Amino acid sequence: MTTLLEARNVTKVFGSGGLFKRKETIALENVSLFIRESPPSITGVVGESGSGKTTLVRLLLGFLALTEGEVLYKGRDLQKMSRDERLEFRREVQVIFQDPFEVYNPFYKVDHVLTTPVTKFHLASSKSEARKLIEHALEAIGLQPEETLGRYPHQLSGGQRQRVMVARASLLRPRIILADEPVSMVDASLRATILESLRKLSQKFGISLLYITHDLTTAYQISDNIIVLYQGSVVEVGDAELVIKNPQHPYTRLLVASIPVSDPDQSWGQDSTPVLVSKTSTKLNRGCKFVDRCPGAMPVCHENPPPFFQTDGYRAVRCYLYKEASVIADETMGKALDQKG
Amino acid sequence: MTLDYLLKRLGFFVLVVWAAATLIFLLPRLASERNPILERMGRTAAAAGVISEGLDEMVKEWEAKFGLDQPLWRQYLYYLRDMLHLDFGYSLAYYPAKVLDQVTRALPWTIGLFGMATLISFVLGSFGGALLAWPKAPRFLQYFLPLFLTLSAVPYYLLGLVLLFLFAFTTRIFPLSGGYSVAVVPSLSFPFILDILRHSVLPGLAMVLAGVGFWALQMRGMMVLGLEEDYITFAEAKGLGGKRIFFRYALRNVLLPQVTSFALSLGMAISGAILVEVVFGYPGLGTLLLKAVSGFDYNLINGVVFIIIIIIAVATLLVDLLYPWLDPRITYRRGMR
Amino acid sequence: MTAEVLQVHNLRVYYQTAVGPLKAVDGVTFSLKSGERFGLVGESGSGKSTLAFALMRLTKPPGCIEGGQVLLDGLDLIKLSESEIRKVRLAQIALVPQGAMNSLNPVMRIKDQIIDGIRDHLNEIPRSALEERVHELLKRVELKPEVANMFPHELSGGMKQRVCLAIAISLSPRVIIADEPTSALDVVVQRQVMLTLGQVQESLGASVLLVGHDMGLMAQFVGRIGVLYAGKLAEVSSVREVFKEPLHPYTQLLIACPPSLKEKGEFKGIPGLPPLLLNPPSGCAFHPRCPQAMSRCSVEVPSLKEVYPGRWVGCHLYTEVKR
Amino acid sequence: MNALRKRLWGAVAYGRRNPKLLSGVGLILALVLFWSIGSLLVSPTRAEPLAGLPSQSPSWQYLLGTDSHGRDLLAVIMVGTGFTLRIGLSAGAIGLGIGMILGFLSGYYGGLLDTVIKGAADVLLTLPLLAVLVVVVAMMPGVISLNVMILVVASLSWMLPTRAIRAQVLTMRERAYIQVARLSGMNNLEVIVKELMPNLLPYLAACFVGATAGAVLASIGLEALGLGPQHLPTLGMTIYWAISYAAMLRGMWWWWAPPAVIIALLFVGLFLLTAGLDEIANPRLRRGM
Repeated sequence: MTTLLEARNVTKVFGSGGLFKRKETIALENVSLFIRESPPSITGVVGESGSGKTTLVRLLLGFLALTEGEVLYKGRDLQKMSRDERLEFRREVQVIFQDPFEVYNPFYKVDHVLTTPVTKFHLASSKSEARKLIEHALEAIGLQPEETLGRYPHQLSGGQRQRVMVARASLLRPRIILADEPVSMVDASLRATILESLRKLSQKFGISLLYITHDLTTAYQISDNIIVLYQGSVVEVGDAELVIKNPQHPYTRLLVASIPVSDPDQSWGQDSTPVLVSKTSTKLNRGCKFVDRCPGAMPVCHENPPPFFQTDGYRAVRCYLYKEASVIADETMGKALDQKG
Repeated sequence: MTLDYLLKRLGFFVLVVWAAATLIFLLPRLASERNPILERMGRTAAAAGVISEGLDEMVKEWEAKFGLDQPLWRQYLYYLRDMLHLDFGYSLAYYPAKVLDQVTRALPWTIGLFGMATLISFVLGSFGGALLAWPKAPRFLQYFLPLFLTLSAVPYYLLGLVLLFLFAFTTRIFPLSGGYSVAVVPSLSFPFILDILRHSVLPGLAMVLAGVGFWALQMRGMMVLGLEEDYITFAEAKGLGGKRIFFRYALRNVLLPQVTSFALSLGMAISGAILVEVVFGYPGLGTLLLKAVSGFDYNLINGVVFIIIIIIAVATLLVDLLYPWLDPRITYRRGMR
Repeated sequence: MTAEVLQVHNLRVYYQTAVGPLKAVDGVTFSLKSGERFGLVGESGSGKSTLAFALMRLTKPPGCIEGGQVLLDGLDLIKLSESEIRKVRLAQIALVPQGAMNSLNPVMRIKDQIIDGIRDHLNEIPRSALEERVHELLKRVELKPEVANMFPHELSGGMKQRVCLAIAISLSPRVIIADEPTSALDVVVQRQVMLTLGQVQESLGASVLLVGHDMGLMAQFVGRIGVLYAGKLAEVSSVREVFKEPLHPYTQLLIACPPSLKEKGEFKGIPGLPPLLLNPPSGCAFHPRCPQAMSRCSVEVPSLKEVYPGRWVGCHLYTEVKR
Repeated sequence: MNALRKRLWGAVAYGRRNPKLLSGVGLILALVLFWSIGSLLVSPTRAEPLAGLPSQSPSWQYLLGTDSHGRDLLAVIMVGTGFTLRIGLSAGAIGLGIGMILGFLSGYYGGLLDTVIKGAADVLLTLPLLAVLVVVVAMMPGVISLNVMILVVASLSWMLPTRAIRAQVLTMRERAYIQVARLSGMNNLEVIVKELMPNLLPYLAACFVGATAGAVLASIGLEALGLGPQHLPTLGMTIYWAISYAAMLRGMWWWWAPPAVIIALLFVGLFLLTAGLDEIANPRLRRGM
């Protein structure tokens, strides 16, 4: 069992502020994850805004320095890679970003995002070969090269733009694609097409996916495993079926219950969680981060942050409701799940 | 957190004054290996004739303190200490007058004229500029726009020349130069104040005309963007009256960046004011500076420039202190990512 | 049969562009019953927000209301003068905006923003009465009274949207237009805000027009639904019937689209691309993407007709019900 | 050839939509022509003292009259326009160059470097630059030459470009397309040159014009205080002489008015250029015009 990408107890604190007190925001705290080399897997990372999703992506790409912990690619620390290793890493780990417009430099035609990696990573020996490669990648994703190439990004629709990015990722034959909310800014009717092409890409070329989203439904549809983030911490992790069909952490339960179901006969139910007074909870949290909103909070929840309890074979939950189960260490969280495969 | 902001601004104030003093000290010395001030002072003293005795003594005193035998850092420390005490020494051209006395005599004129003109042009310009961007404002305002555009581009003192020619030389409505008439005895009487006002109309107008255009343009640009904000649309959906939306929603928010750029532009504005004073022979710091320059009076130049810098730094500080009162977010903004 | 509060007849809103008019809303007709929740769903560019804004006469240049009627209790809003429509806004027809994040004035306290609207519609109310009203309104949207003295930047997104809701109901309007009120919020907060909106609406007896793109949200919130495609209504019907048996091919595909939590399956999308409104397809705007398109569809624009009682469809597959 | 013509027509068509840019370019070009044609037709020696009779009002012999020293004022403003343009453009170019380097370093790399550069620019920006320059120039040993003037003015004209470029780079740096570029294997230099620069072109042009205007303003201001190149007939020095020889009181409007008009035209031209470039860089501003 070889690891491809691994995060160990990753913590990121953003500091800012004044002369007297530094204001610190904990974006991520003790997050671990694990993507094995084969077979390819799809891992869903679910969290609401402010849960640290985007920070996680940027850390995994080495765009941000860690505060604590380490990110390893093929066993090598991201921060200590040699030039060649870094170039390899750059090619093998690709991203699909959320905003399908922002990813295009408005100065260039769409071709720019496709030709640059081809030249930089020497994927083709001639111009015509490069062109053929690009056309092939576009066609594989269901785009017509003659309708796509030679245009400026604003001349394409959001769905087309995002698919070009999928084509770009496939061009590089990466080992991992980090998909950071790839469909949240695309119309519902086009979402399906993009997600389907991502899934096909994963199967066809053996590419592992890290699907980062706020949308539990699509995460459930596409993922093998799901990681639920709340305010920078993993609260529940496990097999997608288990986490969605039988959520254990109160936050995951709330999340699942909040999704409006496309069925007028199935009620949304009544609300039981309190509305907070202000956006910043003033007191320093010592215990569980969810305690303020948790309907089942116990005294112990205010005292100490809960560890991970392994409740099923393929699932762990950070909640004292399951204190009967065995505790597992944070950094083994990813591996604990992996035993399934 | 507001205290934090306050201290930061105060720190910036000190930094600005220190940087200015250091630049003034360092730049001329970088240009030449010798001590140019001392050299020129000596030359002036030699040429001064009648009053050379006092000057000679001064040069010696200078030499003792700033002489070339002293290391640069010590010269610098002496210099900083003197600046801190506003001790600029004696005027070379008007010996035995002290520089500080000369400067304090000119100071009220500049502060009065520059302060009033800047305030008037900022208020008028900002309001006018906001109206220019407001769709429901009277149409005729739009005709002023090209005029403002042109005026804002032209330096103050050129406008001053034209005004002087039209209203003082050709039509003789206003006096040609000076801060008050020679025939009038300075006193705190109504005729004297009227005389002062009459003398400051043209230089003031020169600054206001050019300034109004500048501020109007800035404000108009920001207002155009500001009117696209969601809270303007929501205010309209609330069925609010046009006046309330204009003042409380649109203008109020756009004022924030406008005040920021006001603080940034003060330095530019006073540079213009100095030259306007020169054109009108107005008895403020600008005219004093011209005199100092033409008389090679280095102590006086030093003193005037340093005081001008302090005026601007203080004014900027005051505007900065106004800001938290205008913007409730100021104390939180830094905490955001 | 309950009375119809809001009747929209053949409303058209065009944007003037350099290459001709862009027909964002092109002949839309529907009505809102008293106390009803009506959903207007469409993809981006379908004209749903343009329509919502036109109902309150908030259309801004280069947009322009080209024609049609918006009758609020029989009063045609399109014909009102600028000052008359201003009085109607908030008092009769109120907006819950989309971008709650930026819809509040950042330099004004919450209470002043609530009071502003009340004061500009009613004459001379003592300050104490206004403050009391503010507290009452905040309570209704489940916010603590402390919020009154706060500034928008001190509130979370959900709280801001509740404040917008409080402003919208401050004069007990007949109609509340909620323009994608939760699109910027997380699902948990979305549910809470929508539940509050529902409660408030019921206690006021107002009608709600919910504009959005999320079929799930529509299923949970509204009673009737109008499906907008390329500036025209494709289908209007009760939400139950639409989900049980969608008539228009576009609606059929739209309902099949969203994946559910029940079972994993293939992702289904709608083939093709949304039409460009500047250069819409001839005939039915949906025909290039329609799996059931006939030759007639590319020539003739289908009109919205009642094919079953209470069910209106704009599609050549159906014929008008004879009564 | 065809492509060139197409491009030319494109530029003309754009000029119609952006009349400010067009008239700005026109004004500046007119001044350049005035200088270059003028120096062909009129000998620069006529701009020197005692080239003609002193204090003559405009006539056929002296189209714009002469000053108290017998300089032919038409020749003076022709030569002077050239000097002023040279000072402005050179100092503007130097200022922009420094600003670009510092702005990119500061915005792209951030950290301590950013703090220092931004701090320095902010502090210097609030200073009344003319006053600082007065001290520097007044204490310079020897006669001031044109090149010294350029260097002195340029040394304090980099702050605005630095700030503007830094701000732009900062907003762009976070854009997703920069991350895509890095994921496509580009290094920092390539990202700056290939991804950032093209989008900054209108800003850089606006910065250059702004720095030029600032440099002209500062140089003419110094000259008007008598701190310019004393032996050269620059526009500012002419105004200085006019003021110190009381041209206004003596009714010699032809002494101060022509240089004032040229300076005004120059500033209006530069201003229109900036406004026109702003519209390219920030199209949202065009509305409401």
